[in-house]
Order: sequence, then structure tokens, then C-alpha cells
Amino acid sequence: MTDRKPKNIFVQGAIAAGFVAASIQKHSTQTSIGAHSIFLGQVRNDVINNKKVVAIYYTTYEEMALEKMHQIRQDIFTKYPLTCMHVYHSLGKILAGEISLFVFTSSAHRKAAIDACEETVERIKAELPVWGKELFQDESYQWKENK
Amino acid sequence: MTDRKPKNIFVQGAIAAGFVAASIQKHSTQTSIGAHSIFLGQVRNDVINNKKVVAIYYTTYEEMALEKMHQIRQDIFTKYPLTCMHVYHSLGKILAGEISLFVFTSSAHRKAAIDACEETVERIKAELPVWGKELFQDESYQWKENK
Amino acid sequence: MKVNIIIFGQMVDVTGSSTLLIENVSTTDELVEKLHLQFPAMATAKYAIAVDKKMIRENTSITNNSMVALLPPFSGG
Amino acid sequence: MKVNIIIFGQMVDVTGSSTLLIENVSTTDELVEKLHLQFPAMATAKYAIAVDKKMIRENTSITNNSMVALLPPFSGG
Repeated sequence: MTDRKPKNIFVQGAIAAGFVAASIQKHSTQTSIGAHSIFLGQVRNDVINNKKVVAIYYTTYEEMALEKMHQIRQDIFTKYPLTCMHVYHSLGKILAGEISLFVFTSSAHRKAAIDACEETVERIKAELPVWGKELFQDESYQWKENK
Repeated sequence: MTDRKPKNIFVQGAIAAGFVAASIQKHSTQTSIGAHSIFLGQVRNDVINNKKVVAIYYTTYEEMALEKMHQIRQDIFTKYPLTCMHVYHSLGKILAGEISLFVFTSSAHRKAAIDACEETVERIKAELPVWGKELFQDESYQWKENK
Repeated sequence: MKVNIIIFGQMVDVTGSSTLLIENVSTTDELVEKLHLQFPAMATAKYAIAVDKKMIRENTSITNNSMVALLPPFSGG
Repeated sequence: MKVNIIIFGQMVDVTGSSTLLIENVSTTDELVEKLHLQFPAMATAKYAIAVDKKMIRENTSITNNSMVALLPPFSGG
């Protein structure tokens, strides 16, 4: 861990498609990039015991999550020759069909970008202290479990 | 191969970030989707023998490429539980920093979306009759080689 | 000695609160013992403990300044 | 018998044209032999042959209606 302040990855509410587009567009000046890999997590309208999930409400232990994300970022940059990496995770109520996670890696060649993106997503799901509460139509809820 | 007419994947010119955003946005009504994986190929400003690549000019054997892409699509849908797949490849002159390939897979869960996207990209690079001519500043060129 | 505990996710359903103040404990094992007495449902709950933002796996000393957190299984993304 | 050939990518640099009409050939082996006589640089060029949009690996019969294509290594994406 360096002394550098961890970057914030959390945004209130859903991640808009236009935000993803703006992120992509910003990279057009970085002409050493040959490949971008993007992962988007979208809230599913799962049916659990005949009740439909209408939204997920995300909370986090922000201080710990940002430190952990900083460490994941450093590990990934050490392992893969990336040009850049961007991660955004939603907090609050995200409706079914909306995007709650956006991971974006770029590299000169595709292998590094693709592998780094996948590994970052896996580590985020396994290691970031974030919790999703699945909200049903009838205002009951259950806690999401990652597979 | 079915009799169904292969979908066109080719677009003249670069793929705009806004086009990617519109594609993402369209999926917000498909609430059985939990994960999107996107690959974008961007033209690199490589320096070869002291000459800078300013653009790649793409051509294809379109009829054969569309048949092959149709077959790849069928293979990938057979292998992975995808909700949908979209592929766009640029033709003509694409400047360094612009996007020439857009592969977009969606699934209920991340593993299928990520693996299908990567496999589709690999197959496109290996199997589609498409050629890239790397154009230098001085108007000379060389033919691109895929690794 | 008083230890401040912050609680997340489904563990809030178990303890009924997102913060707790527990007295007279100097290790995480002592803390867990007290918590289980106070909240019997914790015995069957799945959770990890972080001290000062690091997950702990063994019994760990805690002080007045320790930041102790109860973390149920993560489900981000 | 005349066979129409379509030519792509760097093979156009070798033959100087993106289409060719070759007479008196009935198999791809015969075709390749004729082409190599006409364009000696083809001997060192890397290319595959497609007949009716399928890559061929063995000597294949061709007719007036065959669509023969010379395909250098692909470099899409």
C-alpha cells in the first residue's frame, strides 16, 4: 500500500449508459490503447418464492472498501500491462434493468485488458465489503448472495 | 447453418461511443440480464520503422464473413446461456484512437457473458475474412497482422 | 474499556442496530462471546470481523480506539 | 472453362488486381499452378483459397460457376 489516497469508486444511484460512453470517449486520445474490456453488472428481476425483485439497495463499509479496491487495483496493475482501469459501484436503490457495477480496463493488446477485467470483477465480488438487499414488490426484502 | 439470413455486422467508419451507449441502454428492459461483457478494439498509433500508424483501412469479403459470423454466433449460443450478442466491425478508414470492433454479450450471470465475449473476439480475429491496412503518415502502408 | 462496533448488511437485522458499544472486552474473542450472549441469533449468523479495516482470522487485541466491524458475506456487484 | 477469382488484402498487391479470369482450369491445384506462373511472387505469399465461401484444404473441383477467392491471413478486429 502506498500513501496515495484511494480513489473513490462509489456513486449514488445507477450507472447511466451515457456515463459509460463518456468514459469510452475519453480514451480516444490514448492512442497506445488497442483493446478495452468492459463489464457491467445489471440488476436482475429475479423471482424468489413467487416474489419479484424490483430493486437492489446497496450499502458499503466505504473506508474499508476503498482501501481494498486500492489494493486490488495495485495488484492488477502489477500483474497485467494495463494502460488504465476504472471501477464504479452504485450505492442506494438500483432498479431492475439498471447498472450497478462498471469495470473498465484498457491495454495495448486484448489479452491483458480481458483478463484484468475479469479478475477485477471476481475480486470486487469476493473482497469488497458491499451488501445488496433485494427489494420485492411487496416491500419485503432478502439479502443478496454472491455466487 | 439455418436458412436464416445472416445479420450484417459491418458498419462504414468508426464505432462511436454513443452507439455503444445506445446498445447498452436498449438492454435495460431485459431484466433477466445480470451481466454484460463488452470488448472494444481501438486503432493503435503504433510506430513501425520510425513511421507512425495514423489509421487502419479495413476491407472484407463480406458474403463469406457474414456466413462465418452467423456460424460463430450459433456456436456461441449453443455453448453459453446468453440472452443476446451483438457484433459490429468497421470498414473503411478508422483513425488511431477510434473504435473498429464492438462485441457485446449479455447473460443472467457473469461467467457466460465474459467467456462468450472473449471467445467471440478470438474467433472473429482468427476466422473472419477481414483485412486491415495500416496507413502511415507518409501515405505508405503495411498489412496488419493479427497475433 | 468500551469498544465501538459498526455493523453492516444482514447483521443489522440480527443486532437491530448499525452501531453498538460493548464494555469490558480486550480481545475479539471476548467481544464475540459478549455479543453472542446479547444476541443469541448471532450464533447461526455468518459474519467476519474486521479490526481497523482489516479482516481478522485469529483472536486480536482491541482497545478504545479500535474500529471493529461485523461483516456478513459480501454481495456487491 | 473460365473461372472468376476474387482477391483480397495483400494478395491484391501481389496480383495487381482484385479480380482475375483464369481459363482452362478445372481444379484448385491447376488454378494455383497457373497463378504461380503468371505471378511468381505468389510462391512466397501466404494465402488460403475459398471456393463458394468455404475454405478448402484439399484439391477441389471448380466450374464456371465457382466463386474462388484468394485470402491472405485475416487481420480484422
